[in-house]
Amino acid sequence: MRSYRYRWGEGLWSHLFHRISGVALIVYLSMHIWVIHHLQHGQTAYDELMNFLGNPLFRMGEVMLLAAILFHGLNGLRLVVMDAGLGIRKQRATFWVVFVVCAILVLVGGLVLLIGS
Amino acid sequence: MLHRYDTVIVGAGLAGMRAALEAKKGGSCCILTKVFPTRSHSGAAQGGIAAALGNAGEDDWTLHMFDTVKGSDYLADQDAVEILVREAPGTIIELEHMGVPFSRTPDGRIAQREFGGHLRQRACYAADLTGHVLLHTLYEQCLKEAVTFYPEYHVLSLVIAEGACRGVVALEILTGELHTFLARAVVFATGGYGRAFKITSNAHANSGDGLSILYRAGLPLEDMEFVQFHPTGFYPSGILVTEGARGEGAYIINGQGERFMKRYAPDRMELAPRDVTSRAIQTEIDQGRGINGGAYVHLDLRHLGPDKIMKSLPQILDLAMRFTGVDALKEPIPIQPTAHYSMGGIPTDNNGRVLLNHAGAVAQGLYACGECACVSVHGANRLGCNSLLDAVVFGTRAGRAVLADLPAIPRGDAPPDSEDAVRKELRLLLDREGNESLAAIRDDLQTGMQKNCGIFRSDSLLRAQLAAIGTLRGRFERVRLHDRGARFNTELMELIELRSLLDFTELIVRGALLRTESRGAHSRTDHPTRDDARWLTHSFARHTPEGPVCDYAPVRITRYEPKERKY
Amino acid sequence: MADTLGLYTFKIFRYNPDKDPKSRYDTFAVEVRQGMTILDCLQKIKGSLDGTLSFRRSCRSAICGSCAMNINGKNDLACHLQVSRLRGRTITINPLPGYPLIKDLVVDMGEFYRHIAAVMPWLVRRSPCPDRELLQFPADRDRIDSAVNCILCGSCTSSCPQFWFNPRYLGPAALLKAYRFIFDSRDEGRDERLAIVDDRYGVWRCRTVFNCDEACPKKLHPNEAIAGLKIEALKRSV
Amino acid sequence: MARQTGSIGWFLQRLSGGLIFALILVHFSLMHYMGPEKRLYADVVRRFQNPLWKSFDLVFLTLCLCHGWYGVWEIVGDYVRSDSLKILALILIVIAAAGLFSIGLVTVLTF
Ligand SMILES: Cc1cc2nc3c(=O)[nH]c(=O)nc-3n(C[C@H](O)[C@H](O)[C@H](O)COP(=O)(O)OP(=O)(O)OC[C@H]3O[C@@H](n4cnc5c(N)ncnc54)[C@H](O)[C@@H]3O)c2cc1C
Ligand code: HEM
Ligand code: SF4
Ligand code: F3S
Ligand code: FES
Repeated sequence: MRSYRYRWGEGLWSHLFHRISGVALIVYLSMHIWVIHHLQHGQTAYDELMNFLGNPLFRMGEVMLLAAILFHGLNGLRLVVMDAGLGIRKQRATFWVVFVVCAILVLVGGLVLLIGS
Repeated sequence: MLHRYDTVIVGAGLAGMRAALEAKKGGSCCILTKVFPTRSHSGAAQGGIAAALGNAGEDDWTLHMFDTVKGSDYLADQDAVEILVREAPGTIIELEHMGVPFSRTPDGRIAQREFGGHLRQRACYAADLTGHVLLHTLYEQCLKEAVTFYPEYHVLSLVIAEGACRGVVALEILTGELHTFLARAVVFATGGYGRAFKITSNAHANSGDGLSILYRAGLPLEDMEFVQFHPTGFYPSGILVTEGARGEGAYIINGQGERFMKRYAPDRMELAPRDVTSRAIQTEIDQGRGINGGAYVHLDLRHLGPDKIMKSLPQILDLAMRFTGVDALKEPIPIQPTAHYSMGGIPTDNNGRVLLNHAGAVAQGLYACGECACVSVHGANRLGCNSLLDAVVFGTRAGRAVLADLPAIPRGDAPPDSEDAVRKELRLLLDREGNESLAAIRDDLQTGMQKNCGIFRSDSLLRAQLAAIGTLRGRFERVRLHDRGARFNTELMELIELRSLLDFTELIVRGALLRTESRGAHSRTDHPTRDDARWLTHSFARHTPEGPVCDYAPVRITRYEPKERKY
Repeated sequence: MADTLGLYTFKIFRYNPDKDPKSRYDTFAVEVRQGMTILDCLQKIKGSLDGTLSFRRSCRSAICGSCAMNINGKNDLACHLQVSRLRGRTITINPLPGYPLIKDLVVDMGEFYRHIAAVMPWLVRRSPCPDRELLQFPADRDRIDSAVNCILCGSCTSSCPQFWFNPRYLGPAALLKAYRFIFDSRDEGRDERLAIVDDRYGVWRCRTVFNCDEACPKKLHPNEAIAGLKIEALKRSV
Repeated sequence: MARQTGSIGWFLQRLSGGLIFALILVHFSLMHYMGPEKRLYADVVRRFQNPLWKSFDLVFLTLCLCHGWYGVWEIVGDYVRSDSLKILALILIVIAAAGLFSIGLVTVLTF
């Protein structure tokens, strides 16, 4: 028997979010490839599908996709920079930078996606 | 369970592991230790290890020898001291080659700093973590040489057959099982016993087990009355501030803002030997010149500047903050003297062979080294940095003596009942019904020793303490344990450790009572001067049914005749 | 100095498989004085409330590494943590996460020690040593300073989720030890040692979670050492 | 099995991540912010006929699949301890990655 009680800190959250967003992205990418594949079925079929995917439910999905990409991407860059030996001791601070930047971009970008176009 | 080795070593501090590296060359070898090797108290040593390397100004072994002999208040055996200091430089170089990461001079050599009682810059160090890096390096060497460790095995007694030591019986802490380790050679390296005192720099594990085991087996213990108090322990915990701090230039200041050491040791000031400095501090405190009249004075580092402090004393900076709440860069640290080192212990010859009596007869197959042993290179007062050196030099020598002796020691068998007596004893301790608390007895013992057998002693105090120990022994017989299980029973460990404390504190007090003079760390207010005519002798306390008795043996003097000791 | 801080509640993980296969929490009320550490409180509980409470300790001065445990969710040394530094009146103490439990706060660190031993933690010399010390310049010594100061308390490895899921992972402490020798200017065993850490269960199992950095009570940075080792390992394979 | 160090995978994971970051910015803003017509058949097919866009999409597709599935493989390595399960996962990952790659390849190359 082992104990696993531990307080969650920035590092763990960053790791967990990165992982979940990574998996979400690969799942999305798989569906995406399959959807784009419908180009094969001709213009009407494809555009109908695209219209269908334009409904608000999928719009929400798009916002989440944006969030996943932004967090995974920015945090990924954060990891790459630290792997190169830079800013390791600031890892907690940089996590919050990524988090806040991400939140702002998702808010602004998400609103545009939902209201705009 | 029965195990067989050529050599069994008890204790995985510097001395034990260094001995193992030698003994391993001559056959199978294992180390038993009650704490994991790197948790041994050698790791707590901060300041340094002495050797006349001459990396920071002229130095040679004769100067080192003189400082040591004078520091010992002429009680050290000079032939042993000569071995210690002559082998010191080679020993340091060997340690360095093993990988010890010493601090360095700008040109890449081992850095050396000043230390109390040494008139040259002689202390090799690694910041203020010298013992730590030495201990880890020796552990790593033992891993490399595939020495077998039995960590968390608490050794309880010797196996004796036909009058010779054949091994030890140990308790596996994890399971509560007894193990017999048969060996042709047994080396004790169980460290010191600072836990006999309330205020100490020592670890909880430093309960002098080895001394008690041998004493109970009928062997004598040497010079037990000499206990060193280190001048600078944090107030109130007693945790150590290395002498290296003063080596780097720190001041000691009393409640009137005075660097009072000028009244006690005008030449050496803060860098006088420990006995002198501790007495000075205690006198200031006793005469009401502590800080705000309290039981402490100040150690001031501030004038050294932040760079030097952070570079050379990083651990002190951290510990000061954590244990006194003081930022040593900005404020002085509250300090008090703290029980630190046991000069006495298991008597050995210059090769670590245990002595059977004060006449110098040697026990076959039994060795001791490190702080638990008394060679005696420290006499009545050890100089800083000399005990790590002692542990390594005489650890090596004990290991080599084992190598030399092994061929002549037959492989014996254990008496079939080797574990029975121990098992019975443990059952008794575990099952005892009573109303006494182990912690309370220990606390009373430590408080009493601190008060009655501390820096200043007198006939009446010592007699009071002797009586108190008698009472505590009685109470010990009525201790009731909460934990009666086999698995990792630390309460049982503490009880056994308390038993050894009771054993040898009696010897300390009795030795101190008999020695009617003041010498080194032993300071009697009723006999304030040194008395060479009568007391230039080592004491050997041994067990008799009527209680301990002391025999005396002369000090071996080769180069330096005793003189008045002034700093 | 004898100022009291008042009554604190200690909520302590209890486990003794010889008596009960399940773990539980016991609470103890302790009168805390100014200056008392968590270890002092545990000793007080053991001495006067419940002698069966088991934990490791020795030096009580933050150098032996015996008393690492999980205090209010964070791994730390019981002996150097002042009660007054903690927020709240209830202090929860758990054993170090990730290691097999033995009893109460005592865990089996065998795995941890074996990982340390696995990285060849000793100076390797092939060329003969001179009669005097091997020279090492202060800058080279500084490079391994923090790695040298590791007390093997096990806090870091215990905090690493990668180790929780995979106890074969060498873990930050062992990797820090490898770093200590690989970057020691006197060492000549660099290649063999790099080969050991350049492994699926070596540096590459580290996913930069950085719990280790926060967990280290001696304020060392095993994660930085790991980052350094990854680059060295990469250089080695290209 | 050959001794697997992990250094190359680790490095490529970081390299591909960096590249994807650049590409995904272009791709996502184009598809989601430059007006709905960008996503319709006519526009998409027109872009596929441009060799520059064609290579962009091919590189993007390849990088994402490599990066993503390698990432999944690493996750498997973290949590799955049994060797047989690991091999099973590896086979599935390779099939999925290869399958998706061929579908994507066909799509991009058809026009
Ligand atoms: C805080 C402090 C700072 C110091 N600083 C310096 C310094 O700067 N310079 C210097 O020269 N000296 C210094 N000293 C003194 C020096 O550190 C010690 O004298 C020396 O390290 C003792 O080493 P050792 O190997 O004899 O014992 P230890 O390192 O104490 O090892 C004892 C070993 O015995 C084992 N053991 C004990 N009892 C049993 C048992 N019953 N069964 C099994 N195993 C047992 C323990 O587990 C341990 O492994 C300092 C001491 C202290 C307390
Ligand atoms: C936007 C730019 C991206 C960057 C900078 C990036 C960066 C990274 C990095 C550095 C890792 C390694 C993390 C680690 O070892 O701990 C990683 C893992 C991963 N990435 Fe990305 N990535 C990006 C885009 C993507 C995309 C588009 C996908 C999906 C197709 C994806 C899927 C994954 C997965 C599944 C993992 C494994 C998760 C893990 O190990 O925790 N990534 N990424
Ligand atoms: S790196 Fe820190 S946490 Fe890890 S074992 Fe060493 S001292 Fe403990
Ligand atoms: S917590 Fe673990 S994953 Fe790496 S950075 Fe530290 S070793
Ligand atoms: S008791 Fe030694 S580190 Fe806490």
